[in-house]
Amino acid sequence: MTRSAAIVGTGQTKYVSRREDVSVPELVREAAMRALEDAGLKPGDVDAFVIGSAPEIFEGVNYPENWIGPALGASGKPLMRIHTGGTVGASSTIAGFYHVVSGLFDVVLVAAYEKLSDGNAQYGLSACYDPLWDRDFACGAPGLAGLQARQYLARHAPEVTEEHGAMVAVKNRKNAISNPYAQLQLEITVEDVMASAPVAAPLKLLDCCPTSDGAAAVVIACDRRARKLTPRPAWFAGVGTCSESPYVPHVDMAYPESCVRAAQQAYQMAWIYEPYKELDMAEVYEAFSFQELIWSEALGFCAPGEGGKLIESGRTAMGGEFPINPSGGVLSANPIGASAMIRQLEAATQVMGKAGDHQVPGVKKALAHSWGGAIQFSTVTIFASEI
Amino acid sequence: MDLKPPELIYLEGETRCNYHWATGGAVAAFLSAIRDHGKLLGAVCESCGGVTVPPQTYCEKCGSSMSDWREVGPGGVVMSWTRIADGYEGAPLEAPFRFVLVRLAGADTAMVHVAPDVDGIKVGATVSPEFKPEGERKGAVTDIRWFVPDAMGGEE
Amino acid sequence: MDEVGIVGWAQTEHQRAMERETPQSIIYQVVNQALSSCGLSIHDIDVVIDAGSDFLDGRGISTCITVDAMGGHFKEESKVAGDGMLAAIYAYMRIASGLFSTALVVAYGKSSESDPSMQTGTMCEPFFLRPLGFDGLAAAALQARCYMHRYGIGEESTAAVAVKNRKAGAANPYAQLREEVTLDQVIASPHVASPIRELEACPVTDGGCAVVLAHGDIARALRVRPAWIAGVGHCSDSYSPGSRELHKATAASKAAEAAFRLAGVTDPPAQLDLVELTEFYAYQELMLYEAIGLCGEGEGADLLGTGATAAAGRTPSNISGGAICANPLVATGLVRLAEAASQVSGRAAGASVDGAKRALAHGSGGLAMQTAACVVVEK
Amino acid sequence: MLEVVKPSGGREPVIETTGELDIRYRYSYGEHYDRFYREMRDNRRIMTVKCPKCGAVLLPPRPYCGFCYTLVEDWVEVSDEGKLLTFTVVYLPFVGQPTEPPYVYAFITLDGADVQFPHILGEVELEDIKVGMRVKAVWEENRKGTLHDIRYFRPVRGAGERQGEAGNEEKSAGPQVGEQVR
Repeated sequence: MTRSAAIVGTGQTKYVSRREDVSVPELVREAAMRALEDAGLKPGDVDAFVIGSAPEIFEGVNYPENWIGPALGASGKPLMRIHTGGTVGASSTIAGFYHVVSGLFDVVLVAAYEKLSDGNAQYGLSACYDPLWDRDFACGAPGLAGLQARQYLARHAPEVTEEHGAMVAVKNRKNAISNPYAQLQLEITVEDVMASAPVAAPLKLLDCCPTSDGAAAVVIACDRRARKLTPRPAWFAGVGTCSESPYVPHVDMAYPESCVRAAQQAYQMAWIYEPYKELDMAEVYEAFSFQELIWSEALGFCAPGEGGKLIESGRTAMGGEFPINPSGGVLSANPIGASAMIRQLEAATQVMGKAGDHQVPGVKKALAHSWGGAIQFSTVTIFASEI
Repeated sequence: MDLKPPELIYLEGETRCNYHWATGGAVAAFLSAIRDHGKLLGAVCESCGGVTVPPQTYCEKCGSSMSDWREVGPGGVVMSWTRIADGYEGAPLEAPFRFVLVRLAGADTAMVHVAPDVDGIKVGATVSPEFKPEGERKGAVTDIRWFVPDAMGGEE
Repeated sequence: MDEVGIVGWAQTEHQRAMERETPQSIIYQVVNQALSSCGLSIHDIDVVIDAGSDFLDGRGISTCITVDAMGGHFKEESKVAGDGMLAAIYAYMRIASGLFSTALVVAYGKSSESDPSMQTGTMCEPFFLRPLGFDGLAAAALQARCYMHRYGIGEESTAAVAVKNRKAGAANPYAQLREEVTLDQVIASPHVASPIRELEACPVTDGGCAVVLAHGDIARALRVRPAWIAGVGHCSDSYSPGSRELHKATAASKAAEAAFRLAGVTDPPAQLDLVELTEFYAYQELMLYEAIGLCGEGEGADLLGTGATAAAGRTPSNISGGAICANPLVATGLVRLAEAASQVSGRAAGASVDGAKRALAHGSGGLAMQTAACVVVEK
Repeated sequence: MLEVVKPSGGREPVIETTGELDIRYRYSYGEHYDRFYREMRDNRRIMTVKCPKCGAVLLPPRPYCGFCYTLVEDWVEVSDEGKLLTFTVVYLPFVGQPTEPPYVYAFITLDGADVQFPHILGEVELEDIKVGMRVKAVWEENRKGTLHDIRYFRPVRGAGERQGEAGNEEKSAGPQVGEQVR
């Protein structure tokens, strides 16, 4: 790699269940203009654009980037859309990273979004199942996450219990109170979660993310430009992605190997040997409460089976030694196509010291994680204050 | 009879979903103006000054915000047209009909709409919209029934 | 930027309907052939970049079930929406960064599984175009008339593009339509949307394509002649057809310009030995000549008339037969890249351009060529 | 501001446009799904492919092993009985859902297979479902060549049943989760 890249500006919209005042392009534009403003740039300063969104069926427009691009000022410019399911927000940022480190472009705007209220989220997710195979039993994302949670609980009982999942739900909703962009900002208890309606057992309503309208955007610049644009860019220190097929032997949703491998790759690139010690915080894609425990194990924050102990210890809460999801995570807002980018954006913002009320003091290295597909795509991005 | 069991070639399936797309301020104003006033609205770009019809809150050409409205048309000039000879599912009119690209008076962009299949629809011809009766308008672009050539006085 | 070569490629023998093939079986076939064409194994591949279309596939995130067919299991893998040429450009970025040595690019489309106009009809936004039943063919027809009217281009010129490409396609073993047509036949064919005639329109096609890219160090070590990527460029124009200068292929011109800048091409007619263009409809090829600088504005038909873009001409265009002879949507542009690479590396399967050293490949997307992606390849 | 920008007659502005997508597909089974579903329909058995390299018995059947990237050609029969890998009880209803909740969605590792088989459970009380329990297919009499040719999987009741051919008898079992709606 002949040059480095960094995030120099970020923008988000307030995540809500329905933004009835804006169309899809306008929603994305809102986040993109905020990111440009944050970086002190105008649309004309951008060399290339990347857009990320989850399945087109959500908003019902094919090749939506062609419609949205002009709202970002991309007319007449290079524009590419990435489309990798749940990981797409992160995959798009990663594509933006390669746009820059390839040497082709100096300043790239990456935007990701979802406007789930325009369509039908669970139907859209079920359309991801193979019509020739398992579509008839499809139940959106909760069905799959329910299978995952059960596999995880069954393996680690009695050390991990349903209450441990509930603790994640409580922690992240509480964290969200300090995040002005979060959708669900709730003071709830473990009892509330346990008593909430079953969705896909063992998942209960409060174990599940909401569906959201929202967009996020980041501006990525090459090292030379980044240093001029902001005193404290969030440098890409490690990037790893890994895909796996759900149809190979011994698929393990409770310890997904794609996540383990993506993390290994990112750690290697960032020269990280002991993630829990060397990283200062993490934003992980927990669309369902148990997933924070599963990812904590797969990312090496704790040993397999110790996810329950980790949440119980309070070390991953705000004020703990290793806060996870200070933003409130996906449990507090899930505009699907943007959610993986929001994890990166939040991690980068922590490194830039601009996270406001949910800033973790002194963050130098932060990790962002995402998953997608049938728990088969993983991305890990590590941001650092220095490179 | 000893018939071989039939092979499975195609599985019939469908993707079927309902949408309610939020229009956003500019589109809402345009569609409301058609419905309530039978008028056509354009938006003015605060940077390049171009008038876009139908309007957006952003300028497609330069990415700037739109800051003002202009009433445009109702008439315009045909920039291009195509004749659709055969009907298809979802067709806006019974075939044959035409799609037209019309630049409305006062606009810097052209809009796509439909027209009857008549010779008066040609490049450079002036055309006018024929609105549906007020009671039938729903706040959709199809509240304009079609564009008809002025030379024909609005006949079909 | 590190050097990147195209070392292997393969495409299917495109057909109207591959009724016994699944996306997976098509992909597995072309990937294996592309790998063996350059002597690599799937285990040598660092990253897989694919292009597909959910609406065409009738599945959301269809890579969920095709990632293994692409050899993407336990690999870096990413999916680009749009034409496979964009996936190739992303793969190029990965290797040019120096972080990856090899990349596999895969694109496929099975248009036979749904209504052919659905793929472009759903590209229409919901407020102004969708309620009118608009689609890609209608948008192209409006563009064709804009262009032809402005420059006084007669229908025999666009028809001649179809005649030229169908003649070329007859010699291409992968083409779907392999019968020549005459000018009279084209002009006698009915309008599908005036002024576009049936024989000027691309067919509905099932097919796929895979391309293997390698870092310069690897490419040189292989036993096959690579086609070097000298420049890449992509561009997206305004969305609404009425907001564009519809008589110009602006996106293609900017994409080509970017690719030329990297490749040091300043005089395209003199420096390009052939071009592979995505002409979903015949008139587009004429507009594209102008966009990529083979001739001046409005001179596309004149250039065609001189025979310069015929197989034996100065800059043969679509010696493969182009999209008019096979249009495996999503893969159509990537096929252009594979064809261009096969010409400059001297590895063409069908007709070849003698001594070809440099070529431009172009991919297209959106309503009336809203988007474009270009790659310049060299011997 | 222009007067026409405001709605008249006390009407609300047009804040949304409604529409429907209805795209019809005909998905090619391909040779592998064709044979798989014909075997289920005509012979009431589950046939699939085995990788010649790693030896894994794969599901669903297809022309290659995703792990080894090897061409697979050999077909083998796998049991219609196996072990429950994991399950979830789906309560969430939504428009267009193929199976009406509540139902028990499960991954089953069939005897002789190395990849999970997705299906639903029936004839079982929720509190009795345990990961690792043995389950067996209950076949439909009238089979059409879909996964619904198996009505559901039910618990294997005793050790003796495993050897016997007891898969297809009707059991009255009161209200059940997992009833098909179509």
